[in-house]
Order: sequence, then C-alpha cells, then structure tokens
Amino acid sequence: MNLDLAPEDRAFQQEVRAFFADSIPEEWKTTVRAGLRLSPENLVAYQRRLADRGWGAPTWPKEYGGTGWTPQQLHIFWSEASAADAPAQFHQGLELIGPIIFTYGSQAQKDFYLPRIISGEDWWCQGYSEPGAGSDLAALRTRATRDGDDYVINGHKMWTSYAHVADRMFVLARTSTEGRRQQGISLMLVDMDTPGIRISPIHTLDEKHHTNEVFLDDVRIPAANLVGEEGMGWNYGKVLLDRERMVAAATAMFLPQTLRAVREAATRRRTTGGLLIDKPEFRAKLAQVEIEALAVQAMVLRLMADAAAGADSGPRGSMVKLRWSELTQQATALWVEALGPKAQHFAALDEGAAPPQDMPLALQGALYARVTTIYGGSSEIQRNIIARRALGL
Amino acid sequence: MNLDLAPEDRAFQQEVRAFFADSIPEEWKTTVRAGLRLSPENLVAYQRRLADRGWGAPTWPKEYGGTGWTPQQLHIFWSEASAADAPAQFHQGLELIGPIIFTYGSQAQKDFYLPRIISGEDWWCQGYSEPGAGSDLAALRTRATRDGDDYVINGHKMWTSYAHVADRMFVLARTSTEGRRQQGISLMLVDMDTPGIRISPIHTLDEKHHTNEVFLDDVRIPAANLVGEEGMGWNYGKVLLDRERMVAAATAMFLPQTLRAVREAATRRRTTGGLLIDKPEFRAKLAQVEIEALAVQAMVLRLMADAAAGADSGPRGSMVKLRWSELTQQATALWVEALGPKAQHFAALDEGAAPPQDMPLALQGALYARVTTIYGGSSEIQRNIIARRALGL
Amino acid sequence: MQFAFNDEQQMLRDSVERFGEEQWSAADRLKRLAEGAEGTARRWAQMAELGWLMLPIAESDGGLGGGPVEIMAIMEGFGRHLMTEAYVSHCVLAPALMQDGGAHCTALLEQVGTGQVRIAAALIEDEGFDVASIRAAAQADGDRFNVTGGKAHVEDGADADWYLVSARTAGVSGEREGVSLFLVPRSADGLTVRRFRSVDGHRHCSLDLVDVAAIPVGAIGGAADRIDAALDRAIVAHLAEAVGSMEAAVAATLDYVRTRQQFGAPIGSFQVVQHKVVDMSVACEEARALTMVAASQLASGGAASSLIAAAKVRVAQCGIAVAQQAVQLHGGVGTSEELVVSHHLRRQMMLDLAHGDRDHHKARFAELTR
Amino acid sequence: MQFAFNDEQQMLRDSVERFGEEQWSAADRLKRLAEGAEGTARRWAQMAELGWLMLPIAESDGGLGGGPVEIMAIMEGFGRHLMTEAYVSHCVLAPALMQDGGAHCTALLEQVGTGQVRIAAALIEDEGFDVASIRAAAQADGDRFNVTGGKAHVEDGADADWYLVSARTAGVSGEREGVSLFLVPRSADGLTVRRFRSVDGHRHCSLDLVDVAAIPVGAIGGAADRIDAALDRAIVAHLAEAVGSMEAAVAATLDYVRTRQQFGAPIGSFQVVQHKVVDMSVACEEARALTMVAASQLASGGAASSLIAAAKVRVAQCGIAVAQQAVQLHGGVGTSEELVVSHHLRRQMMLDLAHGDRDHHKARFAELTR
Repeated sequence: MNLDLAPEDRAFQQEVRAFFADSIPEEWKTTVRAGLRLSPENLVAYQRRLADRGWGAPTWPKEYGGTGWTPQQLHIFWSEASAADAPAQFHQGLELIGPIIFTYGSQAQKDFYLPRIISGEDWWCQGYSEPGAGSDLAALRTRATRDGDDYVINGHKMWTSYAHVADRMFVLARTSTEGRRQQGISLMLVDMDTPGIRISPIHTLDEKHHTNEVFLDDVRIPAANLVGEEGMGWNYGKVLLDRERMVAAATAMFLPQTLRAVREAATRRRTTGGLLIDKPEFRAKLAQVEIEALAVQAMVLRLMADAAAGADSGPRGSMVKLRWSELTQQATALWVEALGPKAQHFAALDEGAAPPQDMPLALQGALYARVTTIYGGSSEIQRNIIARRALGL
Repeated sequence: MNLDLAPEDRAFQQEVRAFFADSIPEEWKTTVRAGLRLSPENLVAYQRRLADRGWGAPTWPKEYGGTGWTPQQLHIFWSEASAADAPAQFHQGLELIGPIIFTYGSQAQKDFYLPRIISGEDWWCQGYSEPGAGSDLAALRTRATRDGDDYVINGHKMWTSYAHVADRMFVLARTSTEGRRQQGISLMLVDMDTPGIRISPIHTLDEKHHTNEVFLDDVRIPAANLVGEEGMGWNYGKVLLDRERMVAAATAMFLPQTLRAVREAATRRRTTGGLLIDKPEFRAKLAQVEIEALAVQAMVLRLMADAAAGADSGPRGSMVKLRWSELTQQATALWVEALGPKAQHFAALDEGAAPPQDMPLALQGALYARVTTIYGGSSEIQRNIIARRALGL
Repeated sequence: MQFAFNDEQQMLRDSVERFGEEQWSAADRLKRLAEGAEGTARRWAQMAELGWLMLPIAESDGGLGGGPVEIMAIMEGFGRHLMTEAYVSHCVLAPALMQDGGAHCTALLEQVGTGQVRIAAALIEDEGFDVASIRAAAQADGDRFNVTGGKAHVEDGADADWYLVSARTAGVSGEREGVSLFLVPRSADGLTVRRFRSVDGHRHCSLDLVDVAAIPVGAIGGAADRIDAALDRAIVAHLAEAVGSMEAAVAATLDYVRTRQQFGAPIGSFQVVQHKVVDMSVACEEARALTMVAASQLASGGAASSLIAAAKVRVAQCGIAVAQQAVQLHGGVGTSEELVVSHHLRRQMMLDLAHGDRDHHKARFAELTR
Repeated sequence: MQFAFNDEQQMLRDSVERFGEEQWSAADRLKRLAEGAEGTARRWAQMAELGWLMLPIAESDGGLGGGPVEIMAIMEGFGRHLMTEAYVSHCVLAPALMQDGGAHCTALLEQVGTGQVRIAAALIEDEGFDVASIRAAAQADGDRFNVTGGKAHVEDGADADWYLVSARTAGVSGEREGVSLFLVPRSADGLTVRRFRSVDGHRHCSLDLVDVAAIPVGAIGGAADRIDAALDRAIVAHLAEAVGSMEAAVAATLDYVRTRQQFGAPIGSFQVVQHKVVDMSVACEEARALTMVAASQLASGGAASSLIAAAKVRVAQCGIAVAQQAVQLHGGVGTSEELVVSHHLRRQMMLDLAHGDRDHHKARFAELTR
C-alpha cells in the first residue's frame, strides 16, 4: 500500500497547477462552488482553453485526441482543477457519446465528430429519457423507421439537458418492436437543426434553465448516422457503465469547492456571539460534512487505484455516486444556513437592488442539488444495483 | 382543541403526585432511568403497593378490579409516575394475558387469575415466539394434543421474558394442522411448575438475565386451561392490538426519565472547557433528543385523546413505538457519551472496587435499548404495517 | 383533552379550504405566482371580506379576538394550498406586536382588519434572529423619536404600508433591556426599502433608516418580551402552515407512487418506497401533534417558550425532510416547476428561516431549559 | 498509487487470519472470554513466537520496525475475529511513546517484543481525552521524579507490568508545555491499581499515584507532541481493527439474511433489508478507504493529524452504525451472547471511546483545520 506520488507524477502535478493558476476567472467561482454549471459560453471557452493545451479530453486514449493519462494523472488533474475552482467539463460529449463513437462508431463518424467534441465546436445532448421511461429505459417509445437511405424519427424525449444550446443530440429510438423490450433499440446521431425538432424548456425548482423536452416529429436523418448496428443501441450504453465510475469520481472530487464556499460564508457571517465559523455548534456541523467529504475523497482515491491496477472496482462507482450526491446536498444546505435570514432574498424586485453576495447561487445550488440523488440512476436504483451485483441479494 | 385539565382531573393529579412523592426508593432510580427492569422482587413490591392503593390495574375496567380510569386519568397517572422515576409496571399479566382472560376467559378463569395478577401474586410470561417464528407467528410449531381431560403440550419457545421468575405462562400451541396457517392455534394457561417444563436462559449483550428458551416436553395441563375456543387462539391475540397503543404510549411517557439521567451525568462530567452540560455541541445534541422526545409526548397526548374520544387512532400506536424506541436508543447512547472514558469500566475485576456512579446501568441501558426496535414488532414490521393499513400501499 | 377543532374552527378551516381550491389550485399555481403583487391585492380584498383579516386582532383593538387554534385552522389551509398571502406577517404578528399599543395602534389595526393597510415587522439585523441582537438606535427628541439603523430582513415587507421597527433606546446589542418598538410609515423621510422575492413566492425587503421619525409602540425600553411573545404567536401560525404543506406533499406523493409505473409495477409496490412514505407520514404526525399542543397551550396562556422553540425546530426538520423526500420519490418530475411538490420544498425551506432557523431555536431551547 | 498489501503484508494478514480462525472462532468465543487473563497470557506467548509483538517496535529499539500498513494488516484480523489481546496498547502505543527514550526504554522494549513485559499508557484523567488536560504532578527530586495524581482510565491497563504515566512538570491543565512522560512499575510504592473489564472483553484500570518514584521518558516538559504522535499510530491501528470488525459483521449479516426465512422468503429478498445491507457495505467502504489512506500517509510520514482525527470520527460513526444495523437485521437473536454480531457492536462502541470519542476528535478536527 503506497499512495505517494512518483517523481514524474509530481512534475505533472506542478504542470497542471501552473496551468490552473491563471485559468479561472474570479466571476466563475461562486457558480462553480455551488455545483452549478457555468453559462454555455463560459463552458465552451473553458473547453477551448483545455483543448489548446492538449487537455481537451482527459479520459480519452491518445489515438482519438485524448491525453492518454493514467488514472493517477487524472486524479492529479481533477485535484488541481478542484483546488483552483475550475468547473467540471461538460460531460455529454466527452464522457457519453464520445466514447461510444470511438468504440462502436464508423471511421467517418470518428473522424468527423471526435475532434469537434474536443475543440468545443459541438455541444451534445442526450436523448435517452422519455415520459414514463426515466430509470427504466426499456420502456422507450420513440420510433425510428427506415426509409431508403434515411431514418425517420418520431417521439418525445424528456430531461434533455442543454438541448437548447446543443448542436447535436444522440438518440435512442426503437427500430423494431419484436423481441424483448431491450432489443430493437438503436442509437442515432441527430443534428439539432434538422427540421421537425422542437425544444420546450422544463422549468425547474432552481429557476435555472438547464433541461428540456424535445419533440421529434418526422425528423429525417441519414442512415449513416446510425451508430454501430441497428437494434444494438441498448448494448452500446453499457460501455458507459465503466466510464460512469470515472464521472462519479471526478464529480466527487469537486465537493471541496462547495465546502470552501461554506467556510467563507460562515467566516463572513456575523452572529450575536461572534462569527458563525467560531460557533462550536456550527463548527461541529461543518466538520461533520468535511469529514464525510474526506471519506469520499479516500473512496475516489481507491477507485482510481483500482482503475490504475486494472482491477474490478465492483460497486464502488455507485457508492461514490450515492455518497457525493448526499454530501453535495448537505454542503449546499449548510451554505444556505450560513447565509442566515438573507437566504430569503433570492432576487431583487427592483432595478438597482441586488441580492447579497452569494445569493442566489448558494440557494440555487442547494435546490439544484436535490436532483443529484435522482439523475444518473437515483439513489434507490444505485442501492438496488449494489444489492444485486455486489451483495448478491 | 383544548388540552387543559378539567378541575376533577387536577384533583386527581394532586392525588397521584402525593402517592408517588414517597413511593420510589432512591436506589431504584438509576435502573429505571436506564430503561431497565427492576429486580422481580422490587417490581412485585411496587405492584403490591399500587394494588394496596387500588391502582394495581390502571387500564382495566372496574368490574375486573381495575381502576376504570379515563384515558385522561391514565395520562396523568403515567405522567406523574414518569416524573417520580417510578418504573413501568410489568406488562405481561396486566396488558397481555389479563385483558384476554377478561374478554374471552371462562368465569372460573376470571375469578381465579385476575385478582392474582393485580395483587402481584402471579407473575406471567408469554409463550408466543419460537425459533423461526418471531414476527411471523403463523409459523408456530408447538403442538397441544387433547388427551381425555387434558392437553399435552410439546414444543420449544424462545424469547420468553422472565420465564425464570414466572409462576404461569400463556402459550400459543397448534391444536390442528388443517386449514390456513393462522388457524388451529389455541391459547392455553400453563403453571410453570408443571412437570416437563425446562427453562434455559438466553444470555444477551447487556449481561442482564431477562429472557429464556422454554422447552415443553409432554407438559400436561387440564383442558379447563384452554382460553376460549380451541383453534381460535390466533384471534384472541388481536384484542391486544388495541392495547398495544396504550403500552406504547405508557412506555413513551417514561422517556423523560432517561433524559434526566443524561442531564445529570453531563452536569457531573468535567471536561477541559468546563462541564459537559455547558458545551454548546453537547447541548445541541441533548436539545435535539429532548425536542424529539417532546414531539413523541405530543403524539402520545393525541393518542390518548383519540382513546378518550373513542376515535380510531389508525397507525399512531405503531408510530409512537417506532419513535420512542429510536429515541430511547439515542438517549441512552448520549448517556454513555456523557460518562466519557469511564464508560469502559463496566465491572470491577477485584473485590472492593466499584465502577463509577451510573455504570454499568447506563451502558446496560444503551445495550438493552437495541432490542426495543426489534421486540413487539420490529421497526421494519411496524413500517410494513403502517404502509399497508394507513397508507394503503 | 380534545384535539379536534370545534364547530366554529371547522367552519373556518372549510372556508379556507374552499378558497384555496378556487384561488390556488395546483394547476394555476404558476399563473398565480406570475401575477405578483396585483394578484395578492385582489385576494387580500377577498380575504378581508371573508373576515379573516380581523380574526386574529384582539377584541380590545376592534378585532374578533381569534386565538392560536383559530389561526391554526386558517393556516393549515394556507399550507395545503401554498397560498403566498402574508397572513401571518400582517394579521398575526403585527396585531400581536401592536396589541393595546394605544389609540394610534387601534386605528391602524382597524385598517389592517379591513385590508386597507398592511404592516410588517422589521426586527432582524445582520447579527441574526435574536430579538435583542439589534443596533438600530432611536433618539428621543422631546416625545418624538428618530430611528437610525439597518434591518437586514423584513418578512413579507416588500408591499407593506407601515413597518414595526425594533430599535434601541438604551443598551448594546445582546441586551434585552433597552429594546423598543416603533411604527414607521413606508413613505417616511430617510427610509430606504430594498425589495426582494424569495424562492417560495413571498416578497420581503430590507430597510435602511436614517433619522426616520417614528411613533413608539408600547413601553419604551421594554419591548423584548412583547416581541418574543408576538413572535411565539407568529411561529405557531407558521407551524400550522408547515403542517398543512407537509400533509399536502405526502398526499401528492401517495397519489404519485400509487399510479407511477416503473419496471412494470407501481413504484408504491416497492418496499423501500413504502417505508419512505411511512417515514414521511410519521414526520407529519410528529409535526401535527407538536403544533396542536403548542397552539392549544398558547391559546390557554400556558405555553412555555421552550415548547414553541422545540416545535419550531422539529416541525422545520420534519417539514424539510418530508418535502425533500416528496421530491425524491417523484424523481425528475419532482424538481419541475409544474408539479407542486417542489413548491412545498421551497416553502418549507423558507418557513424554517422565518423568525429563526432550526439552529437558532435549538440553541434557544437549550438556553430556556437550562 | 497502490492500495493492495505487498507480499510481506499479505503474509502477515494471512498469518493473523489463521490464528484468529484457530484461537477465536465465533463458536468458542464465550469460552475464550471466560478464560480471562490466563487465556490472554497463553495466546500472548504464541503471538510473541510468531514475531508479532516486536513487529511495531522501531529497529533502533531492537524491533522489526513495522509501520502502520503492516500493523493494519495485523489489526484487521484482530477486528475480524474480535481478538481481545491488547496488541495496540502494548505493541503499538507503548513502543511509540518509548521510541528512542534511552537505554532503560530499549531494555524494556526488548522484553515487550518477547512478550515478557506488558506496558500500558496512563494518559487520561477526569477531564477527558485531551493529552494536555492533566493535573497529575511530577516533582523533581535531584534527577529522580515523584508523581502524584490520578489516571481515570488506562486502556488495557489491568494486567500491565509497567505504566507510562503523563504528568506535569510545569504549567496547568490545558497547557501543552510542561507535560512529561514517566515509567512506573506496577509494583511501585504509592501506586494503587483499580481494575475493570469493559463490555468487549478488554481489561482496563484506573490509577491513583501518591509520591510514586518514576523514570522520565524523553525530554522533560515536551511530551505532548510525542504523545499525540504515538496516539495517532495507536488510533490508526484501532481503525484497522474497526474495519476488520465491520467487514465481519457485514459478512455475518449477509449470510444471515440470505438464509433466514420470514413470511416464506429469505429476509434478504426484502428490498428494505437489501438497502440496509447496502448502506452497511457503503459504510465499510468509507471506513476502509479512509483507514487505508490514513495508514499509508502515516507510513510515509505525511499524515496530517487532522486526517487521522477525521478518520477516527468517521470510522467510529460507520462502525457503530454497521454493528447496530447488523444486530437489528438479525432480530432478537442478534442481541444474544451466542451470536457474534452483538460482540462486534460492543467492540465498536468501545473502540469509539479508546483514545477519544467521536465528539472529541470532531472538535479536534475543527481546531486543526481552523
């Protein structure tokens, strides 16, 4: 057991640290710490910056334009990004469709799409969920019908994050109704400017527009936009299972950003007996979340070591997802608490007035955090998975 | 909505308070506060004292020697008992078999058994659970075979609390194997000195002997000891469901005793920064449990008001059981915490030495408390019941 | 010992229930919220007609003298239907602060009861929720007073006509002695009002006061007890609102888990979902029982402040937990504006903050039971 | 970055595992506990033969210089089999306190390594777990010292031959300066030993010292850092024990829920039971990952005390929760002496107390990360 960095890793750490030292504008930081996404323009700017440095796709193999980094290097990269209040990269292209394309896509698809993901030129969104088919994708109803050299897609997608800014969407659609419910599902790549696509925002409790319904009405796409084989789309999604642990790991590593924000807010907040940060009850609560966050960091480290050793990490990706999502909820709730009565001032009603410093981002973060135990496999589903796969129950 | 006491209830309150003022020896109090039972001798002495005052069976109708008290009076009685650090009365005779006998028993059974329960002359134990049939009584295997004017019982009972001091046991036994699993079960009254009964202690984590296995080997009892009709025993148990909410209510009302003990221990305990009771972190933790205990007291009050109004209390008995058992675990754990490093001194190894003041009762109470979420329908079972009965899920 | 509402209370309850169903149906909610102050004004006039506004005002001040239990009957309905009208601030808290406060107060309260005037309490400064932690200073100038200072948060103060401002006539922040209470009209010279909305549709403000002429309410220097007592009444009313909201959130969740299918079965058939709904309903029962006891004891004058502090803590804990779980069990759709559960969550979070959050009242409970 | 044990560590682990299976099988547990000190002495001699006792002793003190990771490999086995031998107290803590403490220490440590002598650390007084919160006083008398005071709790001290006693040569309780460390033989004049057992089968004591002649260890007045550093090592060893115990409790529970039938099905088929077991295994993973990181960083000299305090808090929370849930899921039988799960619970509760409970270390973490 040895967690020390090798000399070459230390050098890499310095390099990454230097990069981040002046890469993150101050005005991004509160948003990032709240666990909220930056505006699309800012996220694209960040992606371009990374791409310019050759770091646009940290988790991809070199042959597809990735960094080819070891898990150890990834851990260092994310640690430094987290410490610098850098945002997480937008994952739909990088972690979802990119890896499917380089694993199952045609050469033409690889050549065209992959560089555009890395450069930030293409913004992808995911057309998986539907009304009535959230965690249970087998209930999918969107149909794609072959018509000559095209497919014609009809259906209704839900929870399509950032469809309103995306250039392209990857869609699961039923190409056959025979066989078991998981069969006959195909994966297709759709340009968002194809006629027949209508996007309707889903307004959410955090008052931030990040997700949508997408209606597909006779959307005609070239058959060449099918990924892999027809009817195999369900299987391609499985390649992501392995990557999901990396997404979970990376996300969990950004938890300390929120905790720093809580500390700062509590350090600013005056209370009757002195600063909030000095009150033993508050310190105990903050310490509790910080300690649990340390535990999750240790779990991430072990997950990365598994990856480095090529070992099966079992359910540990799910465990990290379970824990960081709970902790991000606790941390943002504590942030709101640290704001005190002013947390009721979400938005100014008059011109010229402004809500207090961290608001509304802290509260928006706390509200947004509620969805982290729901998306990407709810906590209940994660526990089902762990019970079945790891415990054999 | 009006929770004020009527004048006659105020008078009753004074009467009860006066009774308790000098009825509870100091040396009982720590045991009582730990949620542990007094020794059988002391419990019997307490029962006699109540019986002498005419209060031996607070929940029974007058015609069977009970007090005939209203729910309001019962609430007053238990409040005062709790405040005086009086113990809970031993419930197996008073709340379990007594009510079955006066509801379903023969006149001879009523005449003989009921007064002996009230006077403390008979100590009853319950022969329901078996290995493999704890929460699932339908899986019962003990058999009773009719033989002339007798029944002959064979079987193996588990978790028979205080069998080792009991004079009599009420036993569920199978008198027929036909029909559904709940049918063919009969309820019988057994003298503990009947030949063929063997009692074997079950040692438990709290190192207190309170429960046993009971082996019945050709135990021959008069057929007159059958309660009600043969094969109907399963149904008689149901009369207890209604009483269980009262037992839950009464038990919950004794929670403040434990909290007083925690306060006292924390007031004695010196720490670096002063007394433990003055440390804000500890005060916050104690306040949390005290506040939840207040909530449970309010739930009890509502339960009693339901009873007074003859209203259906729905699942509120189960809810009180769920909550007080969790809180008694938290309160005793906090007591152990208040003892500090000395909680590791459970028993002296040498003559003449003695463990510190509250020990081992506090720790024993904390360990014993683990069983409160298991017995009488575990918390999981209670939640199943509430889901089914109250929520229709 | 009687937990049920009496006939009159039940009628009130039914009346609010009807109003809520008509005016604040879940389907119309977003429309109602978008109306802002205009919609509120319209509904406020209706409430005045129904007599609700004068219900909590003391008879000696020309009101109906409704007590905490009557107010509970009303506020449960506000909670069930998530009505954003600031009934507690204007009709419970302000009249309690002004009770027997003299002719000026009585005159104003008459207008409060008819809905012509709304008064908000400006008690909180940067240092938090304790009534004595204030620095705003009132200088006597003959029998007039001028107040200077800042109020960090005025609950439901955005559209108020008058403010009840606490300020020091003596002492320093933290001392209960020397806290006084003043009335200030919104139009007063030297008064700046900054208006904000919160995530639950309520409209608040902060105040800056520079030499603002102010009318004293009650005895000079001795207002801390009056304020605490009035806050107790406002808090208990909010508890009833929280209970109504929790019960509605549980009912919505029960409906949802009974009908929503996943993996070929209603999700309410999964044991884990069942137990979570059970825990939600246990939390409701805790909150309801505590609130009833607090309201009833407050009504008969026997409520310890420690009991109210305890109820404030526990109801907030239960309310937030219930609403969070309601969102969780609804899944993604639970986070949407369209469904009402996320509105319950936001209201529960804000109710926690109103007049002191869980931690504040837990510390207060510890202090009061010391 | 490497989480697995190396070959040598794996061998150690396997060796302890075999020992545990032979000597501390769950079926024999009550018999082992009943043997008391005699059984311990027998097994202690066996451990000496296996070389375990000298493993943690520094090479400069004649030991094998095993580090935190090797000790972790051993202590996990102690935890899995709930072995009550006081390895951490005598072989980890005492040698760490005495490291490079002079000829007398080296001579004694040699006897520790061979199992002839057991030394326990007497650091805790009535005021609790902080190493500086002591009042016992050491008076210099030429180059001899006499110690007077009381030690409220000596972990595993009941059967020790020597005590390492902290006492003040200067300052007052709470000050780190002026804390010194002394060796006192059990037979010393003026020393009273009161012996107790705890619920986990460990045997502790308290001490009263009246003018007890004592041998100084290390620099006079500057022992606080030495003690904290040694406690960090002992704590990490205990964490490994806790992790081993948790994992065994989960394994026992998994076995049980797979086989135990209720309502015609194994209880492990109920979703609520499944999710509880999942939470237990998540807690194990948290505890294991934290313990590994703490041990590894301690081994390379880079462990912040705040990390070790954090691990102490979280492992205790996870360990107690896991053991409580193990008992709960076993139902009634889980509370019996016969089954091993309740023994895991008692050990987890006592491990929490050893060298400072959750609250103590949480406050310490908050202080260290201030």
